[in-house]
Amino acid sequence: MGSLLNYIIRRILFAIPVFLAVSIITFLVTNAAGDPVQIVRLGIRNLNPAQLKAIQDYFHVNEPLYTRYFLWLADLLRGNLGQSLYSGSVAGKVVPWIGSTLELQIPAVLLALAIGIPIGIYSAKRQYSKSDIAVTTTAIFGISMPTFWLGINAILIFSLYLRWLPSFGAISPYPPWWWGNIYTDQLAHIIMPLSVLTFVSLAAIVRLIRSSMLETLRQDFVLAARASGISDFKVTYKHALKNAVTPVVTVVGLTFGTLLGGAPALETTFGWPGLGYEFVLSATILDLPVVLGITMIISAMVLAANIVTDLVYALMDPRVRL
Amino acid sequence: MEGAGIEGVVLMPATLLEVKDLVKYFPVYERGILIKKKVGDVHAVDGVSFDVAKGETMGLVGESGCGKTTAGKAILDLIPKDSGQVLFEGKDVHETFEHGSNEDRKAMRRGMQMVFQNPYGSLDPRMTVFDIISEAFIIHRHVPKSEWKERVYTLLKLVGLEEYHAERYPHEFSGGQRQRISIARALATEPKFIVADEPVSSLDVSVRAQILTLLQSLQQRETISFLYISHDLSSVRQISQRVIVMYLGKIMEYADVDRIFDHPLNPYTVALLSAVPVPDLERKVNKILLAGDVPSPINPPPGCRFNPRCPYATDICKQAEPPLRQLESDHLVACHHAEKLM
Amino acid sequence: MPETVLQVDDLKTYFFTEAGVVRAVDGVSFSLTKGKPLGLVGESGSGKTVTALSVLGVVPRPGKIVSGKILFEGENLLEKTENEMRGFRGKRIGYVSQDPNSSLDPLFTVGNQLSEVVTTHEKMSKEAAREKVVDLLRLVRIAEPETRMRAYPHELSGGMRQRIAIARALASEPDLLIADEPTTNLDVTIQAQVLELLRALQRELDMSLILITHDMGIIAEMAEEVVVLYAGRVAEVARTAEIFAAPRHPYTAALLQAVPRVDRKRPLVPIGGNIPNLITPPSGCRFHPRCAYMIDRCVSEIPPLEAIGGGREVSCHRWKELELRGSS
Amino acid sequence: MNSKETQYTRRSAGQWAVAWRRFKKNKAGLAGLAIVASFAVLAIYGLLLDPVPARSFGCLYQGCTNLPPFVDSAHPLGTENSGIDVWNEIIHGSAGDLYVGIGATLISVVIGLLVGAAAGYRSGVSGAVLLGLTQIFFVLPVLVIILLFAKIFLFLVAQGLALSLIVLTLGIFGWPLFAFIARGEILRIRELEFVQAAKSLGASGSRTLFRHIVPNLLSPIIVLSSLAVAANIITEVVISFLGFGDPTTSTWGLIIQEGFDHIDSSWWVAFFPGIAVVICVLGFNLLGDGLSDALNPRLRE
Repeated sequence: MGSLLNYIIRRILFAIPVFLAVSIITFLVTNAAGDPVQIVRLGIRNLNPAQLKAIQDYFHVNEPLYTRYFLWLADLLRGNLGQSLYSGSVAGKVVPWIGSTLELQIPAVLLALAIGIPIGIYSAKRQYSKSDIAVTTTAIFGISMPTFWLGINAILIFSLYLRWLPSFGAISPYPPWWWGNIYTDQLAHIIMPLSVLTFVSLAAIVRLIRSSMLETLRQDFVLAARASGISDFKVTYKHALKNAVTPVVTVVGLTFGTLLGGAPALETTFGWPGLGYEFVLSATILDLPVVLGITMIISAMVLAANIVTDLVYALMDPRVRL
Repeated sequence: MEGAGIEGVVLMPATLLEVKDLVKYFPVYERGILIKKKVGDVHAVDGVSFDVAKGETMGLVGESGCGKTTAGKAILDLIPKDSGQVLFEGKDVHETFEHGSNEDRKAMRRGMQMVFQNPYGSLDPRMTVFDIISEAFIIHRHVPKSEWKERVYTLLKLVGLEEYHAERYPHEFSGGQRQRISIARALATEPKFIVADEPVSSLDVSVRAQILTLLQSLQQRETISFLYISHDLSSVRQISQRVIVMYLGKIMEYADVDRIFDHPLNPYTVALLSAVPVPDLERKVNKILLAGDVPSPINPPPGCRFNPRCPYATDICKQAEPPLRQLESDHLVACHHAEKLM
Repeated sequence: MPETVLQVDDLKTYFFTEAGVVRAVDGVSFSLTKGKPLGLVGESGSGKTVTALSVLGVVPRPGKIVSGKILFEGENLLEKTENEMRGFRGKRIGYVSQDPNSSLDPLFTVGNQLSEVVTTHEKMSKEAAREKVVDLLRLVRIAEPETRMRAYPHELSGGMRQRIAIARALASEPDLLIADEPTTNLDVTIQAQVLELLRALQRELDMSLILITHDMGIIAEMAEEVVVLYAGRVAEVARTAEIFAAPRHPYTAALLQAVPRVDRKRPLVPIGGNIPNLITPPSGCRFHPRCAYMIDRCVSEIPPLEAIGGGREVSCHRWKELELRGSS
Repeated sequence: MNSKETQYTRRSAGQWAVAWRRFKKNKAGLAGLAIVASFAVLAIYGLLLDPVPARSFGCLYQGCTNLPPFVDSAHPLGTENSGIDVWNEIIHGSAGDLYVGIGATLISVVIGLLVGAAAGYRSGVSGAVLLGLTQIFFVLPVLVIILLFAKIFLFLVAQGLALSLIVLTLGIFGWPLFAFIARGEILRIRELEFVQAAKSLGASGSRTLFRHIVPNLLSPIIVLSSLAVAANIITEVVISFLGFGDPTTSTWGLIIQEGFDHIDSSWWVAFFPGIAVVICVLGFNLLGDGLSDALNPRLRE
């Protein structure tokens, strides 16, 4: 297992320059106008001189660009994400948002895998049958739909028309609670965004599993296993499945990245108090420190997800040279 | 065979290609934490010398990983060699491609061509047969444009295809036909020497003979020299005048075709020959079954490379590498115990 | 009277592709004597692999067995359900496929894959299965079986992988072993080892063997009887010695004359033309476009597979009048 | 030669013709092509022929604001609460979104091919650098960065150009995937024997690259482009929906955003443009799938 440790270390070492590059790009974007204070002033028009001075000091506008970057980076690495221009430290605000976002994203990915893998296999095993065509058609509609638009329709139907579910937020701000108590209230709130997110990732996963499975089922070892009398069920769910899922693992890792990237739209639609929604709110009022902080946190999460994915892949496929 | 008379040597045809101590290693790396570490070399071609006469077919046989394809490509300078020298008509091939004038380089390329193993990968799927064959005319301008069509048709006929095939695409042909196209492309430059790398190994049995007889007739009619690379000893016997047997990058034996097939002097050649099934019930030979697999060409065994599998191996075989010795006229063997087989 | 273990009767297996119906096996009949090695010779597209897969009932889609009979020890396999077939596959009929590089699952250890087959056919404890696997690996002459069990396929050489595939096929001592070009992707010296192993195992275990190959040399060494297939039909059936001495079908004869030999140089007589396309196969005798002895009747009329005495069968209108040369 | 005379043709179908023949058999792919073509027609009509300009508030004065769909044949899909006609916005939006989708993809393809070709043809260090770069772009929450970028730049740039700015941004952030695929394909094609054959014929490096490698590289790039157009359209819609887009140019995202604000009173304003997005994106996705089947025969037998 020494080589595994070696691999993990190498993977993490490789992540460092990537993270630095991401930080540089993010920093440059916010400084593209010259200095960030100009941007802030576009959002907040009536600053008094004292406030302006405070903001200028905060962004070290008198220092050259690279000094500003390193000062920001140094803070970042110490875990200090800066101060919101309105109130409180970014780090303090961000933690509950991370929780909310993950509360939605992780179950969505897991549910999509749990449902998507069997459907993908079923569809591949009955290629060109009616049920396969139904599945592939639904899936291609699924990937062609902007998540938030699906969300809007869900709100139209289930909140505005049927009035079964709440359309906004993660919890009702005050009683009456949905369906009786505070827990069922939260459940009522999460159902819609979670279903929408699951459906969209499900579509992508079903397509991946199906095509990967089709490829795998054509391989010689599947035929050889069947010819040695192993049951169809075992051939499918032991041999073919593992071979079909292994390449998909990488893609699922990347999907997680896109999902997080898609968080702003989805969370805004449902008013879900996660990183994405707060990003949109902060960006709209140009609260730059918060925006920067959220961007870096999302990047770090995606990076971590990628490392985990690579590790899972390496553990699943003995041919990967660690 | 022009030239032979001038030199006054009638029986010894002039040398066309000379390979001297050719070496090609491929480094093997292992990943460290940050940088790759070199852990060894694949000794693909490890000091190979031979020559090919004008109008001669030299067979190069060996099992997978013995370096035969690498040797063929290194001779044509399609991959860079590590050391050694290849002389084509007396001129250094690598030197010419590296430092020669544009004309010299082109002349050298024209003179030497290659026919590849895989009839499916060796033709550009997006070009018609006409474009594939006439590409040589575009590059070398040795045929005026007005004659291209005529020349392509002549070449197609020469390899046994029809004129109307010229406007088709490779995917419309069978494996054997593609191999014919491949040969026509090689012939388009009017080469003196062709490396044929396993040209029939991926073809159906009934089609193999077509391509083999085509190559044979080309060699005779057009006086082209071939380096015929193959793992199939039967086809090598059929087509070659002289034969080289390679094992893990080294020449094991090098002789006239009948001598090597009828009186092999290297235990490896003997085993190799006895392993080939013969479609004849009356011929029963004692099989020499070799133990074990062909070893990895990465860091091959010391001494004679064949010693771990050789039934004749003694201590000296594990210590000293046997030199390629001449035991009979035109019969070279690299074995400490070759005399025992005489 | 020697017992017949397998009898294939007018088997037709077609592939229903978008481009059309591929008549891969189109009326193949032969039978196999118990405990004997039979060679099934043919080039690509001759239908030899599809015949084998039909016997095992694992023809991949879009292929389908259209008609015919496959009698294994008297039972018609084509009337069996999928569940019943599993009692034959791997248990009574073993199968070794062509490419040792892809016939083992790359993600599981060799031991895992072998014990999976062992436990499929016989209920036994993990320990017993492990021992059985070790025995099987010994049977196919693999040194240090305990270590090899833990290896993944990619860590082994081609020859070793093919031995493991053979071990898997032998897991429950089948009555019949079908080996489909078991040495095509191996080096000559390794091929000799694997063939020797197959020959020894066939005798040791008193198995019937179907060896599929395109190499007449392998037939000469391994088989007692030969079935020559061409374009989905049987061209000729005979004992090996007879077929080499005096072939009756022009295709068999042509094949013997077109293959170079390692023991001596001789003039090659190529067979003209190409392997036919099986969506629109040639009319009449399928070999007629390439046959040197073709007459009008060959174009219009399908030659029946006639028994011509001495257990020989041939499918040629002109077998009586032709004098064909054998391997000499 | 299977029955030569019957197969005699002067010039047989080329690779692209063969691909087209295969594509024609694929109903889903054809449907995709038809959808894409319809939107192109719609876009051209909107740009050149439509008498009603984009974002026209004309109805405001005629008192037909907030009109539900299917009641007035002049406004088949209804109007928004400031009198903007939904169907008219869909027409003008198709020009905007096709511009974003196709324009951004073209930029990505050009940059991606150049970088990918450079890295693929030289491999070694530049290849490693490229791999690192693509890794960065896989990790960057691109959409988030684009939002940020769009937000900040919209303040700085004249608003008429804002849509082009989004095109540029999407294009610039979209190239790494193309570079990655192009590099991989070049590395693969470079090892194919016909490339070596060209070398042994004496073909120059540039001849090999442009005559042999690039034509063989095109099919995966074409497939990927079609899918990228779909993805870019979705991204544009998301950007506009979140209020980071260009408020002066008609796009589907913009009208959906306006509709979302009044979702409880006039659902049709967000709904119908959304349908247009789904159909258009579906068209490009189907087209991409169809092309991939037609250009890669291995997958289909």
